[in-house]
Amino acid sequence: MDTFIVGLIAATLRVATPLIYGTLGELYSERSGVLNLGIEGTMFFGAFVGFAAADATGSLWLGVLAALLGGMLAGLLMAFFSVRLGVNQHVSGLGITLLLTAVSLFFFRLIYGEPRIPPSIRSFDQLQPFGNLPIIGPITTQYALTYISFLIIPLAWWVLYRTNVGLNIRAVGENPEAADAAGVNVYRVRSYALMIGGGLMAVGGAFLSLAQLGAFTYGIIAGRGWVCIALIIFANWQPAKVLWGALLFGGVFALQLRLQSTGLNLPYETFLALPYVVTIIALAIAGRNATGPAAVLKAYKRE
Amino acid sequence: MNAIEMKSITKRFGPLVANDHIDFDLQKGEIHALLGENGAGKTTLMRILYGLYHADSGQILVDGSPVHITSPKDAIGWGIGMVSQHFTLVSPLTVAENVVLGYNKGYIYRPQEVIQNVTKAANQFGIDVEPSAIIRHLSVGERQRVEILKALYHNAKVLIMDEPTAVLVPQEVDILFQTLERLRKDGLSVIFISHKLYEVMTICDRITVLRDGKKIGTVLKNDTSERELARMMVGRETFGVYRQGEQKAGNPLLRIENITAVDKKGLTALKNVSLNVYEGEVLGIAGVSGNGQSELTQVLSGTLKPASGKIFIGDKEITNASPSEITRAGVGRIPEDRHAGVVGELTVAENLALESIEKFTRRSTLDKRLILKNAEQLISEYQIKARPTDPIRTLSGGNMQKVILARALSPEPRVVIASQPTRGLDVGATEYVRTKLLEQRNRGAAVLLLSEDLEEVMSLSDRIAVIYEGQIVGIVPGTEATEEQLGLMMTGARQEVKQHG
Amino acid sequence: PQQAAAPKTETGKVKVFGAFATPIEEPWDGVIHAALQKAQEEGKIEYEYTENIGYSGDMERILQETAEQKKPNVIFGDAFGNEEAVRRVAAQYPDIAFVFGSGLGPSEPNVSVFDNWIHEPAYLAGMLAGGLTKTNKVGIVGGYPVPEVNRLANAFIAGAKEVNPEVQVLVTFINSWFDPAAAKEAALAQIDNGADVLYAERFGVIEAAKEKNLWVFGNMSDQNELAPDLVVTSPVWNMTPTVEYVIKQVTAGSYTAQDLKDFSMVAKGGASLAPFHSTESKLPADLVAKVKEKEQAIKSGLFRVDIDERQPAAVN
Amino acid sequence: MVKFRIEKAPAPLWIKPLIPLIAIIVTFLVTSILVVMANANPLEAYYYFLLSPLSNRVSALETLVKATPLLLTGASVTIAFASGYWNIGAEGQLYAGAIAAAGLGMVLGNFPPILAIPIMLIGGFAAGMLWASIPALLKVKLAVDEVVTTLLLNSVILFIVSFLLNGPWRDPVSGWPQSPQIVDSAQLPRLISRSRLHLGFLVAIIMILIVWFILTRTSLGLKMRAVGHGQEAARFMGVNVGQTMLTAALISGGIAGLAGVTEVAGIHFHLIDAISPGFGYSGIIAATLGALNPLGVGLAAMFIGLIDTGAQTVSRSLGVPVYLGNVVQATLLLVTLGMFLLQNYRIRRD
Ligand SMILES: Nc1ncnc2c1ncn2[C@@H]1O[C@H](COP(=O)(O)OP(=O)(O)OP(=O)(O)O)[C@@H](O)[C@H]1O
Ligand SMILES: Nc1ncnc2c1ncn2[C@@H]1O[C@H](COP(=O)(O)OP(=O)(O)OP(=O)(O)O)[C@@H](O)[C@H]1O
Ligand SMILES: [Mg+2]
Ligand SMILES: [Mg+2]
Repeated sequence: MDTFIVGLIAATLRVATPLIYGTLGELYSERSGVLNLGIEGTMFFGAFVGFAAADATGSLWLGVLAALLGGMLAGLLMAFFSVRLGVNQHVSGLGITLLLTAVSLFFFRLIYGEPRIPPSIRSFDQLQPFGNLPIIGPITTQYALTYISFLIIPLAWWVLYRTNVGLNIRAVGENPEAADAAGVNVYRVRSYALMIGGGLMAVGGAFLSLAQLGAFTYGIIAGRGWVCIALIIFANWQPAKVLWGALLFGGVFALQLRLQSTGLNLPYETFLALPYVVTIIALAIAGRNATGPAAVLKAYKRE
Repeated sequence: MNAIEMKSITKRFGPLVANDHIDFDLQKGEIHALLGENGAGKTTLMRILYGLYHADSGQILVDGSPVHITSPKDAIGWGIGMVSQHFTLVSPLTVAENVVLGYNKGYIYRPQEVIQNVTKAANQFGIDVEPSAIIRHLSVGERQRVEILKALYHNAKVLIMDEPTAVLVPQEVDILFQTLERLRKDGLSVIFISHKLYEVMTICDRITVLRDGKKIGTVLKNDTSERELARMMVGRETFGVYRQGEQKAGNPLLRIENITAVDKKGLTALKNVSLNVYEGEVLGIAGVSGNGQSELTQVLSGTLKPASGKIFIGDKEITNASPSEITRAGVGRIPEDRHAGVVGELTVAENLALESIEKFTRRSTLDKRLILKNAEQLISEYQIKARPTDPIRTLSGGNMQKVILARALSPEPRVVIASQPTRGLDVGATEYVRTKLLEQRNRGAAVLLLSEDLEEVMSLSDRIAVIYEGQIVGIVPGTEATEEQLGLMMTGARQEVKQHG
Repeated sequence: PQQAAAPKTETGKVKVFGAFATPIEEPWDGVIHAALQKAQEEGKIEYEYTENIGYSGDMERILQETAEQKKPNVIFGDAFGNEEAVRRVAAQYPDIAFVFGSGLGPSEPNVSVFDNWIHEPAYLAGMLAGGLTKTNKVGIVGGYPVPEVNRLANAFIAGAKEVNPEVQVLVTFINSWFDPAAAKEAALAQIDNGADVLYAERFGVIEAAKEKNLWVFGNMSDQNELAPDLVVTSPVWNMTPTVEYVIKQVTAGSYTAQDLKDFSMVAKGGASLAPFHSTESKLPADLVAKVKEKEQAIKSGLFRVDIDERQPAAVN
Repeated sequence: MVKFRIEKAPAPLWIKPLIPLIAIIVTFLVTSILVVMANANPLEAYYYFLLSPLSNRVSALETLVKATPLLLTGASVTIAFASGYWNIGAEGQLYAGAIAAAGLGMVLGNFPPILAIPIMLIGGFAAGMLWASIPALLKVKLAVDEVVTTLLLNSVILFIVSFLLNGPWRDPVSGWPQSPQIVDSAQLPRLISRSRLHLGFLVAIIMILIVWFILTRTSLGLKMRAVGHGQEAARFMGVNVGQTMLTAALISGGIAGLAGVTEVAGIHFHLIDAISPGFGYSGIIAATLGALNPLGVGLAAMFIGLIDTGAQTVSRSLGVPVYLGNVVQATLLLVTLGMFLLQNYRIRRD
């Protein structure tokens, strides 16, 4: 295999990593019945909190932990509005994206002033489990967080299908009235799901600031949260399929950059638009079968 | 000792007092009926007991000791289970998952183990369900059994059943009653809500009657009669409504020719259905729910396209016509689910106007005055308790049904399609609706009546067709039909097809 | 026609206002802001600014409000994406000097323009890159192929070719002004394609070089601290000469609309190559000498770097 | 322990008119913490936020300028949401309108303004409709969820804009990714001299009134509301649900497209990729804050315009990070929404 393919595969895995976290996070939110459009802001918040904490403590893993907690807090906030108060989910999600983005930037300014070059820290090193072996070596040279993201996919499946919390999440996402009547606390389960989801999203953001870049800047998420919203449909709300969606998007993204650098000049916009268009086409083909959890977008309120 | 005691329960919704200092007690091992007209407060009282509502004041005692029930979880903890009018099952999950939901111990969920446990419980309680089946694929009766099993699995000592028979056919009702009898022997106490007095008289030991949120009294079955119960419920004597006089031979106004239709899941729901409904007759369609009645109404209402076949109103073909074309052709429709026949957020006046909106539109602008005038007129004509500007969702079931009747019948349609017109209505409202339907017949309209209530079909229909698995298995004259014969046909025993008239 | 009046503030200092479309973390506006801050610290001006004005119509309002309420002597800012707004407001306030970064020319009576003209140090960086590459492949990752970026890239390419005619220069545009993760991926793609020296027109590229331990060039400001052992140097833009010149003119009452391009070039100290810091010892001495010589030639006007604003090919 | 619970019952009547006021006060209390952290005086900050934009003619009119696209996207979202069509795509439809305006604006040089401007408006409306028709048809014909398709198409059209601006439409004068300036005759005239208030504002007000009229006074509007509140019932009553929803979606797209026209032809005179800082999303906010009542939506749009205008003044005057404006806006949105819901509830002690 030549270096082009090897490099492409390695890059695909890297680009896919934040998307896997983000999409799994959104999956938990939606499976519990909440469309969380706060994802873009939550990822941004995670990138910031992770960076600031790592910078302050000198420990990257504390940074990841801080992002996780920050994301759970963001999920809790979403839960307060969309679940507790039952505010329209689009609006509360967009509001939370707006709020978290602004809050992150506000505190970034307070802490770091107006730096000429973005503040940076020494980022995570990549793991090299296979050293410099040909092909397999460069492909497996990845950040620990990338490895973890791949492990989280089966874990996410397991939690959803093999734990009682997961059973409750699936139930409240489909029929909250029924779950409530069965003695499941809908508000609490949804809040948990949103917190798990928020935590995952934020770690996805922290991957960018702590591993990929070792720095925090204002454009760091650049719409990746919205991509996750697309991927979740592509994945048909199944954890395993999240992987394929994220790899497809990551692959297309990495490919267009790589083709550019070989001098093959294609209109890059076509490439970048591809995952969105593919998702829409997939939706059109799947049609009514591709409907998500039945209770998504419906606030639950016990009369 | 009393399994449950509710003392002086009061619940207000805004200005409305839904439960007014109600005392209620349930003895161990009894089946206790809760009776009352629509809106009397039965469901409200039970939702309080099950923790879905909070009483404004009053006390609940379980086994003699006062308890606080603030959520279904608490109620389940006190051994109370509830099977509501509208099922509360998660349809993409399995039976077993639904049964254990909210009650599975520990953190880990082991599907195989859960299925085993539920199978064991189903056998123990003698309830016939398949634990690994997905709810979505079950019939109404099966779903209700899942609900019961769920309550029992949660160690219910008290089972609340809110209008459980409203959705069942006679055979299923029998099975339900047998199950309840057996469970009662094992010590279960049951609160049974129904509008059907004969059911109450069949299965219950004691009966509590509510009216307008107040308790009228509790009586022993053996000391009372259907007539007395009816009087307690509505405060006056009631009489059944029966068709009078024989059907005049007339022209077929509704002709259904070889209709075949496919339902939402892609299964064939109607197979070569052919029917004629004549001027001045009521043709009743009896059948176990889910045998194609819904699809037949939908096809006739224009909300489902048939795969083949033809439909005529008089000489006009309306196969594949839209709902508005069908109403314009002279069809009045009463939908099986009244909530699906009105838009809750819109006002009474708007709901009355929408179906024939052209009449109320001048150069695509609404004639608001005409819409209001129309509503006021129908409200007084049909004795609807509502104002034209009330959102229709605030109306009681009976009043909502009257609005639908007014809308369907006021244009004096040639054909009336009435589907479950009295489902869930109380005695008074039921009487009113049936009278109105017979008025249509007597005026010369062709009335197609679909009902799962055999008593209703038998007392109103000139002819009775029985539908089974999407096919008409027989038609019998109303004067000759017996409950046994119809019941047999409804379970598939085939009859010679006789066309009368 | 000379319009702008001499400053009349209480302190006698020139009153300057900064109006920036982006947050000032953005390197381009950051350079202007830094120079103005420096002037303020040195006591030469009074300075206030607004950032993140965006491109959706706020620039005009803010300039107008500022002109009405603050009555500054000079307004600095960037007009990219807001050209008409700036010029429209400027026309209404002929007494105020409008000094804006712009790809267009000055407008009478009071709009002066400047731009970053660091193609000269970019050429020098190109020479270094051409000399340092072992694989004979170097890479540039840029934002959008706009003239400002194209001329840097083209100068860099020319510089590299001068010392190493064999060299191949890869150019990737990420088509965003700010997506560091994408920039890093683009750089990694170039590295996989053989590039062993990179020019980081955008933020994110240095991170890739750091990961692969490769020589890299910063851009716009001295970015050595991002990777002290690897950032050879950076073509640096310095707005101080422009700011000082404008202040002098305004103070003297002789301000006119003009193209301030020269003040952003090497000869007047507006552009330079950042110090090598700790990397110098690791660079081939003859290469460094050659570059220093060329730098002198540029300063003294003996060598002119071509300004080529056409979009460079992906492989040169 | 004393436990509180929320119960459905209308809050006392006097609360209603106070809700916006309480929301503003709560927001300011919450965000004051941030202001204090940034070493500024909260009272001063809120003076700049709310009052300074209204303190002089220029900035008061600027508030209306800022409100113009929000009025349009708010109206757009309102008609869609009222019909049960969750159009999250006003942002993309705005760009479709902007593309049309930029394209037409390059070629309308021979037409007098009296023709050129209507052509621009119609063209932008049509382009918005066209872009909105993709998810709308998918919804109506194939039952594809519109929330996601409209959201995704917002990203797709940005790629189209980027393609145009980096390719065929790149401004030959500056070389920057922006379209050439539109001709003078296609530019929207100013309504008031020495201000930027342009014809687009009138268009926006008219669209708000039209949406109000459609929804409350026409049979189409009644059908839309019926579909919005109960599709099945509406279908039963003879409403053509697909057609009604499609109509709503297309009108919604068209109005959002007009917002693109007003920004290109009234403010920028170029197409740039940053022409909207999220007007489409703010439109959702305005529509929701206005409770889908067009007149309320109008007020909400103006209020958002006010805060937007004030935000920069705060940061400039007090040296608070400029992002405070966004924090306040987002907080206000969330608090107000919470308040709106709370007005249907009472808090009781158990
Ligand atoms: N959530 C609610 N909000 C307002 N009013 C309610 C609510 N629930 C019930 N009501 C009112 O309380 C009264 C009692 O209703 P309830 O549902 O208990 O009657 P019911 O006896 O069960 O009637 P039905 O026989 O129709 O089922 C009715 O007038 C009803 O309108
Ligand atoms: N949000 C509400 N506001 C006011 N009243 C309500 C509300 N929700 C329900 N109700 C009342 O609840 C009653 C409906 O209860 P229920 O569901 O038992 O009706 P029903 O007529 O028995 O219908 P069905 O049995 O067919 O479902 C109505 O009388 C209505 O007044
Ligand atoms: Mg009831
Ligand atoms: Mg009922």
